[in-house]
Amino acid sequence: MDQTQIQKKIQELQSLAEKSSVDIQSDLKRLQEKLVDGKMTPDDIWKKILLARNADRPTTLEIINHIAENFLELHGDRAFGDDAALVGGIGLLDGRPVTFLGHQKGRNMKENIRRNYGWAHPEGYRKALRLAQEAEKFGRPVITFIDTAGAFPGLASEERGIGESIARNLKEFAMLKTPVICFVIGEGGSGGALGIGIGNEVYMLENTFYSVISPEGCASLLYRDASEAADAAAQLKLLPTDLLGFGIVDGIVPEPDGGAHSDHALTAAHIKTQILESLKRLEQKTGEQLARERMTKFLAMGRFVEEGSSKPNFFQRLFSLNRRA
Amino acid sequence: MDQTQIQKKIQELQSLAEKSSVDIQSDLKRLQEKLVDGKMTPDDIWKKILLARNADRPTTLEIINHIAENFLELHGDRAFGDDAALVGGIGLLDGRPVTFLGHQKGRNMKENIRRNYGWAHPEGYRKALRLAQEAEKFGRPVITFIDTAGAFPGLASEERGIGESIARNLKEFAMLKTPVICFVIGEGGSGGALGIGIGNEVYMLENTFYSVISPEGCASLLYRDASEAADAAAQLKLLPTDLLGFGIVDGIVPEPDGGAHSDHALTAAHIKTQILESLKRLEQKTGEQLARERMTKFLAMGRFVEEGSSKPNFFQRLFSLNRRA
Amino acid sequence: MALFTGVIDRLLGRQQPLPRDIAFKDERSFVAQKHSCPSCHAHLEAGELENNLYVCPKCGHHFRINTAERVRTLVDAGSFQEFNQEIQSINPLGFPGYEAKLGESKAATGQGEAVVNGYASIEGRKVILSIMNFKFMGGSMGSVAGEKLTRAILEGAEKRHPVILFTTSGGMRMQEGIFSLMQMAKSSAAIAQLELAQVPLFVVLTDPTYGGVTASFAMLGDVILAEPAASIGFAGPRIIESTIRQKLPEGFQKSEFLLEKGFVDAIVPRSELRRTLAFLIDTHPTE
Amino acid sequence: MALFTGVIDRLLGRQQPLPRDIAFKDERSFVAQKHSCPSCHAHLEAGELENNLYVCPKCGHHFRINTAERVRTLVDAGSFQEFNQEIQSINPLGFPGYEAKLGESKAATGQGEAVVNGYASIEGRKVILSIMNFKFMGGSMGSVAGEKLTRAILEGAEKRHPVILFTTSGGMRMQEGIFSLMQMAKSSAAIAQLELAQVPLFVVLTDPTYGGVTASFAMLGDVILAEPAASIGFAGPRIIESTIRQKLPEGFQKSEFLLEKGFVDAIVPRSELRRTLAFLIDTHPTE
Ligand SMILES: [Zn+2]
Ligand SMILES: [Zn+2]
Repeated sequence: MDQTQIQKKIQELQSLAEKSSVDIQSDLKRLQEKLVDGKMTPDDIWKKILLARNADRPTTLEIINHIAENFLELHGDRAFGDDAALVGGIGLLDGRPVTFLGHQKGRNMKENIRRNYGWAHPEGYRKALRLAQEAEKFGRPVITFIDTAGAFPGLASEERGIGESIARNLKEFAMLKTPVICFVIGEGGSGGALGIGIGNEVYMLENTFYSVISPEGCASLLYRDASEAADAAAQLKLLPTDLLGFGIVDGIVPEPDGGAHSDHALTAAHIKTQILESLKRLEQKTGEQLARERMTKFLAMGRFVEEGSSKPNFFQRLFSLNRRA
Repeated sequence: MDQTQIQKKIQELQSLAEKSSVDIQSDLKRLQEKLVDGKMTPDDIWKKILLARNADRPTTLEIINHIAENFLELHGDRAFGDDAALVGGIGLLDGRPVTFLGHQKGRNMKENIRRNYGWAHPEGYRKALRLAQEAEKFGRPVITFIDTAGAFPGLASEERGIGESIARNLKEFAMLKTPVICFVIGEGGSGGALGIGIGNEVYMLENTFYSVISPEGCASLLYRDASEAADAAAQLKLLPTDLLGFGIVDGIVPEPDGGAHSDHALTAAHIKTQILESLKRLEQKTGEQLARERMTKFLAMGRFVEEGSSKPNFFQRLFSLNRRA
Repeated sequence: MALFTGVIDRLLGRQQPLPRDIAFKDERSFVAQKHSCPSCHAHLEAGELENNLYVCPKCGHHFRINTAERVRTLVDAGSFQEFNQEIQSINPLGFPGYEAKLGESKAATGQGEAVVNGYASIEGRKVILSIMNFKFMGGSMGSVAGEKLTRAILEGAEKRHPVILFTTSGGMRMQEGIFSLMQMAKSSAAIAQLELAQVPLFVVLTDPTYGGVTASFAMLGDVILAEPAASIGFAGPRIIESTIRQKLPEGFQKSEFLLEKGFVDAIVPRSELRRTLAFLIDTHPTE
Repeated sequence: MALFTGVIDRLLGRQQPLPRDIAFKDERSFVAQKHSCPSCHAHLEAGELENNLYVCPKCGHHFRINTAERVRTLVDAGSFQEFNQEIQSINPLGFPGYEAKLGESKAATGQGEAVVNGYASIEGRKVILSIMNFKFMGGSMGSVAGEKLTRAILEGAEKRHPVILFTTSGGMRMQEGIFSLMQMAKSSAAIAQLELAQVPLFVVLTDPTYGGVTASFAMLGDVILAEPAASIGFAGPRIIESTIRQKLPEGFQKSEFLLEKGFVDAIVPRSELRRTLAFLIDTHPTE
């Protein structure tokens, strides 16, 4: 990242803000965080990947139990089955009803078999959509916890349309007329993560990653050797600081010293703080606004050039954020 | 049926019509048809049941091929499978795009195995809903052809929620903002028929029946003997003339001499005439109107008394028809 | 005039009769009887069962209960106020023996029909209840059941009170023929209205729930709960076995089966039902 | 200024650059080559294939075709007018070797990227086309593919012309990391806009379509067609076999499999595609 370029852009934004009185404080904060983000070696990055996959990290249901006063898990897609790898339900958060959704890993082998290690099938994504639309109907915000290596790559998964189920969620979640806030709490694995990742605001816990392909998968393709995963991980730029810098996520939720697994309650408390802060902001908006902003946000993602200009369209997202109605 | 009572009601309606200038001609016509409907013996009724089940009757796809200038069958529920027992697609009818749906029986043993004899599974009802909602989105009327002994009573059917799939159709079809016209073209078997039977207008071909239970099923319960089906059929009042008299269906489509199987083309032509006549009427209305009228129509069905009155609420449906917005 | 007090009047915004303040007739299933638990075969006293919400204290088996027992174990004491009691069945097809069967069921249950509507409160929250009773002609659904369910649902839409339906049924009422079948469409159209009003519908499936009820309002709740080990399905097991010519799997059509297959949001023991419904009401605000 | 000509500008109602009237560069796959049909092993001349829409005249095998061939076999002669050609990839992660791979694909295909947008007419009906080319880095979807698909879809919403997408892809473009993943969300959000505008989207799945493309726009058509025997799936067969440790069934992930599983509306041979799309356009009016 060219720091001079970033500094220059910050100055531009500040003068813009003075002239037009638009609020760009969060954008400036984001840019400044990039400046203090030092260079990491592939080994440093790999340590983060291992932390993200640590089997003792708090799971979706554990986080919910920490932060919600009351929670009722709701099951089933009303068509085929109930997927234990993707759970959801209604909870109270400081007295306010919210709908929670999240990938669910097990704590031990037996649980993991039942939970399919957090690899969801189509019925999981369809349940998520059903519950999200139920939340929308009754004006409840939707909070999602992303923690999956990916959607399950299996025969049954293909037969029942894992692609269709994720695709439908991408479209339908974009249109929800209620706040949606997403947290990557462990592994953010590709389409399986994105299937519950279309939020007005998306956050990552400090020791997590979010990637189009697993480091191992990437290494197999790049080096024909999955053991080169650390190098691949470094190439993929999949850490929270990377994604914050790219404008893909909206913030990083700090973890306790040593990582989320060392103190579940404190990790959950940090998440709760962020939810409440985000809700304060999002609940001021109408359902229409929330849907339009969410769509606009994702419509603006991507980096490319258009012929006739020498600049990459690097600040397209920032630009869009400032123009949001 | 007490004919004196009906005659009296017709007079009441006529004086009402004179005073308020509401259009009740179709209601009067319906009442008068009841008066000319002579008494039938159980044997006469049973002949009609056999005609309705005649294996040579025109099927849904055959009728479509006769009446549509062009037809593209569309498959699948986008979740689990494609049900060959309940088909659908888009066709042109006198140049106008419509969506057709219908139960599909086979012409021979091999076809019937593939079509499951017209007993649909949940994915059939879900496909029907998907296609009906697609029709609504693009302003196409929905025409359904009912011809089933019932929804399939099997293990897979229960596992995938045959009850849920029919229930959802009852609710969602009620709300469609596009014209829906239904035809019973053979067997109108209980919930499996009703699952594509929520129309603004519902017609029965002359030699068909529509019933809450099969005559055989009713006979087993009543007489512990399915061979008493003819008597049961007589008790159930399931013929077109019965249902027209009850105000449950809106008209009877005549069949060629000998029955629909003796002349497919002529049968189809009669159906087409009715569709075009109905569309002329329904296409004048807004989507909102169509949905509200359809809901109101089904909300008014049923016969009971309320204490404090000596009369059954026999004319509730007629009343509602006259008050429709 | 009774002819004009139906659903249509409500749609047209006309006045409905006020609910009558009649105490619900209490015809308990378990008065002065000894029971053997059908699940664990424990010998149980009626009082013991009554004190435990008619759930076997040994194995948790949920006994079928009637409307009075449901009301007493669910709602705030004294809060239940029946409405639509005046709607009564006729014999629209002249079906032989129907009046006699209705009379038997009326005598056996003390109810006018298989469905009872009421206003009530659950832990202080106002609700509209519609409760089926299997002892009334097998909970079969005819015109009156359909009309009552429909009015309860539309009452909820109008008053913006959550609607709670307790299902138990053998299916549609054959004796009312096509009128009975159309009650599936009617109750579902009412739920469409409730949906448009964005007022919640909670369904509680109880043992047994079959046929047209399962293919209409029972599966249309915003949240669908089930009592443990209730039998719930469209076609009955005997019909299915005769169709597929093989034995059905263990636990087929039980609540737990439906949960696994994705059709039930949660299985809730009777002892948790009040608390669960209160929570659902709180999290589905109608204002 | 190019920075401000993206999706956002369109949403804000700003002027977009006019489409450039550039003839589509024709780089045929089948020029001066002899072919063996991979299905029936018949020996075929390139001319013979070209005259038969690149379908084996012996067994009906549909050869993979490139963008130029698709355009020529589909749209009214001379009606194709490319747009958004000026959008080009960068290397946002500084991924090693990415520029070289882009260069190779550009040279091999004569295209700037894996997706080409165009205005065209099909039997006289105006449409917006977006066509993927598997020969460009395996049809992988990065920021440019996402942007082009998105602009094609929004162009359809704005002009109220039906949008037709031809898919073929190995999945998302690894070299663009998270930006690539987000193209799934982006193209799906564009389809949400199209849906709100009630303008139809027709998807034609061609061989092969995998990964993120199958988990986004490919499955979101109002009508989804597939060419015969195309391979379509989310995860590739090798990954699945290594997961489930068993052989996959015959015909797995073929068009016919997807039709049976309910994900494809109709399988349409290439020779019927024009006629079928024309019919769909006529029956999905946008006025
Ligand atoms: Zn017991
Ligand atoms: Zn060949």
